Amino acid sequence: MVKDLSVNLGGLRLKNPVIPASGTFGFGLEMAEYFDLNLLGGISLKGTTREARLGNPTPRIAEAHCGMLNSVGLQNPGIDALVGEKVPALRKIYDGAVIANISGFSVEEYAWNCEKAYACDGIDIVEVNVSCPNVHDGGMAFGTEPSSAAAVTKAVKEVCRKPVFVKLSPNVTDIVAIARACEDAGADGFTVANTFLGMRIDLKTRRPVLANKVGGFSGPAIFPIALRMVWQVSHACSVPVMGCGGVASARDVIEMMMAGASAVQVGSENIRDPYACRKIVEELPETMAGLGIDSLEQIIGTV
Amino acid sequence: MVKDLSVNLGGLRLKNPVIPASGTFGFGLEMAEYFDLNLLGGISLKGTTREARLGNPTPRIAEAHCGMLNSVGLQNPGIDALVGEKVPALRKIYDGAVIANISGFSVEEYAWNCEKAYACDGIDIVEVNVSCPNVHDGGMAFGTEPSSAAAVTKAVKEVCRKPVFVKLSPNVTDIVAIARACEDAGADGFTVANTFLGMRIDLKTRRPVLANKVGGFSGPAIFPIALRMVWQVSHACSVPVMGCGGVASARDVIEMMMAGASAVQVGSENIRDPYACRKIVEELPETMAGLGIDSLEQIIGTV
Amino acid sequence: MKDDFTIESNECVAERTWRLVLLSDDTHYLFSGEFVDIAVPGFYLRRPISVCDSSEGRIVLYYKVVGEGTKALSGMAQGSRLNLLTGLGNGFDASLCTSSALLVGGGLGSAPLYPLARELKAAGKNVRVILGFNKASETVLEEEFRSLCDGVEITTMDGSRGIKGLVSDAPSFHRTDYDCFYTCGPLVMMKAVCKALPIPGQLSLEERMGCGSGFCYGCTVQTASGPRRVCKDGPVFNKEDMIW
Amino acid sequence: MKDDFTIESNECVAERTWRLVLLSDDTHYLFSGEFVDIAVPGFYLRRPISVCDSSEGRIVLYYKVVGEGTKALSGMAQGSRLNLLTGLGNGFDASLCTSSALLVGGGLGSAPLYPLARELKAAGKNVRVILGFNKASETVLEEEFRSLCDGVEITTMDGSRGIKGLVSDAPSFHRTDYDCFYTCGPLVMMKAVCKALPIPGQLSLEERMGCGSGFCYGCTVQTASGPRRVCKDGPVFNKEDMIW
Ligand SMILES: Cc1cc2nc3c(=O)[nH]c(=O)nc-3n(C[C@H](O)[C@H](O)[C@H](O)COP(=O)(O)OP(=O)(O)OC[C@H]3O[C@@H](n4cnc5c(N)ncnc54)[C@H](O)[C@@H]3O)c2cc1C
Ligand SMILES: Cc1cc2nc3c(=O)[nH]c(=O)nc-3n(C[C@H](O)[C@H](O)[C@H](O)COP(=O)(O)OP(=O)(O)OC[C@H]3O[C@@H](n4cnc5c(N)ncnc54)[C@H](O)[C@@H]3O)c2cc1C
Ligand SMILES: Cc1cc2nc3c(=O)[nH]c(=O)nc-3n(C[C@H](O)[C@H](O)[C@H](O)COP(=O)(O)O)c2cc1C
Ligand SMILES: Cc1cc2nc3c(=O)[nH]c(=O)nc-3n(C[C@H](O)[C@H](O)[C@H](O)COP(=O)(O)O)c2cc1C
Ligand code: FES
Ligand code: FES
Repeated sequence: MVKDLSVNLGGLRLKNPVIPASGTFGFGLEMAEYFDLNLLGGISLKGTTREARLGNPTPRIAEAHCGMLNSVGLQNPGIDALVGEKVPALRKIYDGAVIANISGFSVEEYAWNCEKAYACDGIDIVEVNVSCPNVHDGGMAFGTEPSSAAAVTKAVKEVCRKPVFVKLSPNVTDIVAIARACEDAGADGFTVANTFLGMRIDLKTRRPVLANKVGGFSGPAIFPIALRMVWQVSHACSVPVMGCGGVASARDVIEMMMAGASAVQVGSENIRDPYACRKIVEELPETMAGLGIDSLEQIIGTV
Repeated sequence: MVKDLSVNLGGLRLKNPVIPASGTFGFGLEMAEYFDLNLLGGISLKGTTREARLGNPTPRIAEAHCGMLNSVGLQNPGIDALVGEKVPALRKIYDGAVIANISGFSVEEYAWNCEKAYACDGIDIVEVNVSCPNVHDGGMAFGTEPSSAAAVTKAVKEVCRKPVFVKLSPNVTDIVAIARACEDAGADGFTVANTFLGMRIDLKTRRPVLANKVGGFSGPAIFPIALRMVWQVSHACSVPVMGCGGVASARDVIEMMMAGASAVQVGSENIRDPYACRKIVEELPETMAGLGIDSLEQIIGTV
Repeated sequence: MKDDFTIESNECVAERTWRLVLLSDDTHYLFSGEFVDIAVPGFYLRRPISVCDSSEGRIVLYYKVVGEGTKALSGMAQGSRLNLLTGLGNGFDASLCTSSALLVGGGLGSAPLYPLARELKAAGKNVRVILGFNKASETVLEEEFRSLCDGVEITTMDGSRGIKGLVSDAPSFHRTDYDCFYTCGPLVMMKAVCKALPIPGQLSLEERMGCGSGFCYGCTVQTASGPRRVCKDGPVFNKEDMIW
Repeated sequence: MKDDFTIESNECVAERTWRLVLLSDDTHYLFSGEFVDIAVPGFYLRRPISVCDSSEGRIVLYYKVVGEGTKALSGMAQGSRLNLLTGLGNGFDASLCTSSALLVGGGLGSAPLYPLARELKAAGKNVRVILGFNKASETVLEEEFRSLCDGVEITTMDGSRGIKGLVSDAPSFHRTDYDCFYTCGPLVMMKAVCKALPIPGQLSLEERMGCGSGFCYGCTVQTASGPRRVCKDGPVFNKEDMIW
């Protein structure tokens, strides 16, 4: 039997739920040499701020068991380059959902960037990153309090009529309280979740591996925590959730969807293997068959 | 050169910093058949409540990449059996530091149990678990707010003159705020940290693997997050910290100590390998030699 | 006891069923109903598998490929190394039987009954065996039991081999000359067996395990005599211990 | 390109230094200064290693055991499989040289200079090489370079082989007939070389990497012409690009 991989995400129909996560797939363009991007349900682009940013000093990458740390620190060419160059170029080769990932250092900056993203034809969904652990004076701070996360959401919703997904931080006591505040402020959905704040030390130099000392921890290691959060948020809120955190296989995609995810983002696994998303999309039908699943949409939130 | 493995923990001299973590080494007695317990710096005993508890329904164990989930739910014979039977029996075969791990469902219960532990000769340190994610009506709730964690600490300190280490929850936005509140309330040290709240789903049955749905996630997967928290808490507070989370090798012990831990607890790794702590203690001298370390005490908090 | 073993052979002997023979330099004394805990490379927890046969330095296991860990195990080649904890659990108590026993296995639950049958026969007991499978292609150990016991009946759910139906549909299930029974297999089957037979009996439980060695309290089952660890107090329990 | 390779040989050729020969069914065109990214089983991130030699379906790598990943790699036996990303990075530009080049390698930084030397010699250029090591026991590739180049000098920090001292203590470092230089090795060495030599030159950088393929922006280095990815825009950069 032909398997139905398509899902509805905030009113958009995606051909499948597999979406490379922001920051782990560049602006899509870098990946076109690896495979035909059109097999992806969507692409979340690299996090973008108003001004171009050089990012943090190196080393920016550290390794861990079943995961990695990064302190890239939102290196990006700025919102004007995103809407003026990157998205139009990607649109020439890609017809799926394009998700702009927006950061900021003030509520005004978030709104400014999202307004630009709203005005850009090629962008389907705006993902508001209130959870980047790698920028000292902004980013995660907004995502760790219901009030500030809601303030960002509200400001963004006032200027952006495209679906707004708030990307939540997992480094919180009560992710549901933050999600509820954002939903009340108009969020159309959530990405659950961003990276965990982590650290590694180089035993030889006796210094942190990362120049920035701490960084965002991601990869299969965080999967059970991300899954629990997807389950909590999707059951507490009525807007759709994109599951994100440690997904590395078709089975992981299905587990995230059973927990409540309408679509699933794949992050670090791309970094281990640029072909990871293609592999996952290709494995899905057989994995579904083995589990007696005909349509992915039917399993969303069944647990 | 002979390596000095000994450390000072809250006024006690331990022969080495390696301590099996609570709940992963029974009451010590179960492990005596595996190796001579006297090679351990200390032993943290299974978490104990006032009344005996049967624990949660099974399945209580789930697997993950580089880690495991448990929802044992504090199955234990109660505080009277701990001080009356378990500790005296352990003392017959063990001369290192004995750490009683105490839980409760009210501030009064914590105080009650700790008073009993204080009165028990064989116990050296009381570890107050305000962070168990597996009991619905207590446990972790106390550890997720500075005020309630401090209230437990204060009540315990009033009745217990032995060193009191508060075992913190990692499932919080700001672990430093909670640690500071406990330090102000008199905590003599911290164990950083307990398990992360996580979840797994059985794809075949389409139900959570754990009967309790969610459980505590532990193992090497959480090491970088635990390490970051050890680093934060030990630098923010002036009392000693026992590092705990994902430690599985002598190298991990050293990394935790460089981050600020005065001693290091080994949890899940015992479950994979009952001989894990012995292996780690035995590996330490050679690992120190390779890194040019003569005394473990000298590396504490050097990063 | 913890030890490294070398894979002597690892082959598919029935549908989704593998027979694994392991060798070690040390002798591991293993009793019927005991299990080993296998560290499958790449997986965090060990996999508990019952011992089906053992002699000095050599053990034989049967396992079903049900998930990722057993799938990976089935792909391991001869000569590969595996780390095992051995000698885990309390096995069946052969002394329960005075003269005649019924052994009821469901699927690979048949495996731990095989060394028990040997023990009982060595003690001069009369041993009848019923092995239930889903279908003919999943049948294992039939010959081994036949060469040893006083009667072996096979049942399959689809009738593709032996008697069609449940183990309780086998004629010898209804004989009255047993003084005790031993059973291992799916819980529903063991429950039915325990309820149907009015004689003393033992059954072997399965539970998701952490340590497999009695100190993590992950595998606790509530019994008539209080909480018990399947790995250490079991896996074999008396029928009377069960709260169904 | 991603491909599975088989280990043809993996042997210790100098102190803590291994030579790894890999085979694949597919042809990988590899240029001097390019690198591969090796998935070492059990480790999350790949290990970037420069290509020292390659021909159809066969590549030769030299690596130093410095940490856990390379230690595990050094324990892998002939016949084992390794997954590699190949063809990564922009190699050295041989066309920079009009007639005579100096190649300065430090430690295993010598490895990527070897295919460059071949390219330059094939193009009829005069090639002199200085290889610096800590001590005699770490020396590698000396014979390979000697059989190819117009002059090879070895320096060691402790004088246990060749000239005692830094690469800049080698006599040929002070010749003035080169029109360009190429260098790979420790950053301090490359900095000294770039500062000392007034001619155009290229150097190869190292940085902790995520993807190794240009899309994670983990390896960014700030250059005179803005932020550049070591893995994709490098690892070879022009001397003028560096902000020391
Ligand atoms: C005492 C005992 C003896 C056993 N003897 C045998 C035997 O002889 N032959 C055989 O084929 N199987 C036996 N089993 C069941 C066997 O342990 C599981 O089939 C196996 O662990 C599944 O692993 P997996 O990685 O393929 O499954 P996965 O579902 O991928 O495993 C995930 C986790 O769940 C655990 N798990 C899954 N199913 C079971 C189960 N039924 N029982 C306990 N843990 C489970 C795994 O060990 C692992 O920790 C026995 C179980 C126990 C408790
Ligand atoms: C473009 C490039 C080419 C290289 N070519 C060679 C070569 O030909 N031969 C050789 O011996 N080494 C080479 N290196 C260095 C080599 O990648 C590291 O020595 C190796 O990754 C160390 O791995 P480990 O697991 O032993 O160390 P660990 O310290 O255990 O590794 C932990 C993490 O840090 C990374 N890391 C550690 N040291 C380095 C380093 N110096 N550069 C980049 N990442 C590092 C590892 O890849 C891993 O992700 C090259 C590096 C780069 C960037
Ligand atoms: C190198 C790197 C860069 C990232 N950059 C961003 C970013 O710009 N914006 C963002 O919202 N998340 C960013 N993330 C987080 C990922 O999108 C994702 O939420 C996280 O890695 C967890 O998923 P994973 O475990 O599948 O990697 C980044 C992650 C990595 C590893
Ligand atoms: C099976 C199991 C039972 C546990 N029981 C307790 C407990 O009773 N009290 C407690 O404070 N922590 C308990 N813990 C948490 C551990 O002590 C430790 O904090 C945690 O597992 C993280 O360390 P690890 O990654 O080394 O396992 C338990 C952990 C496991 C795996
Ligand atoms: S599995 Fe640990 S006590 Fe049974
Ligand atoms: S390592 Fe990812 S961009 Fe260079």
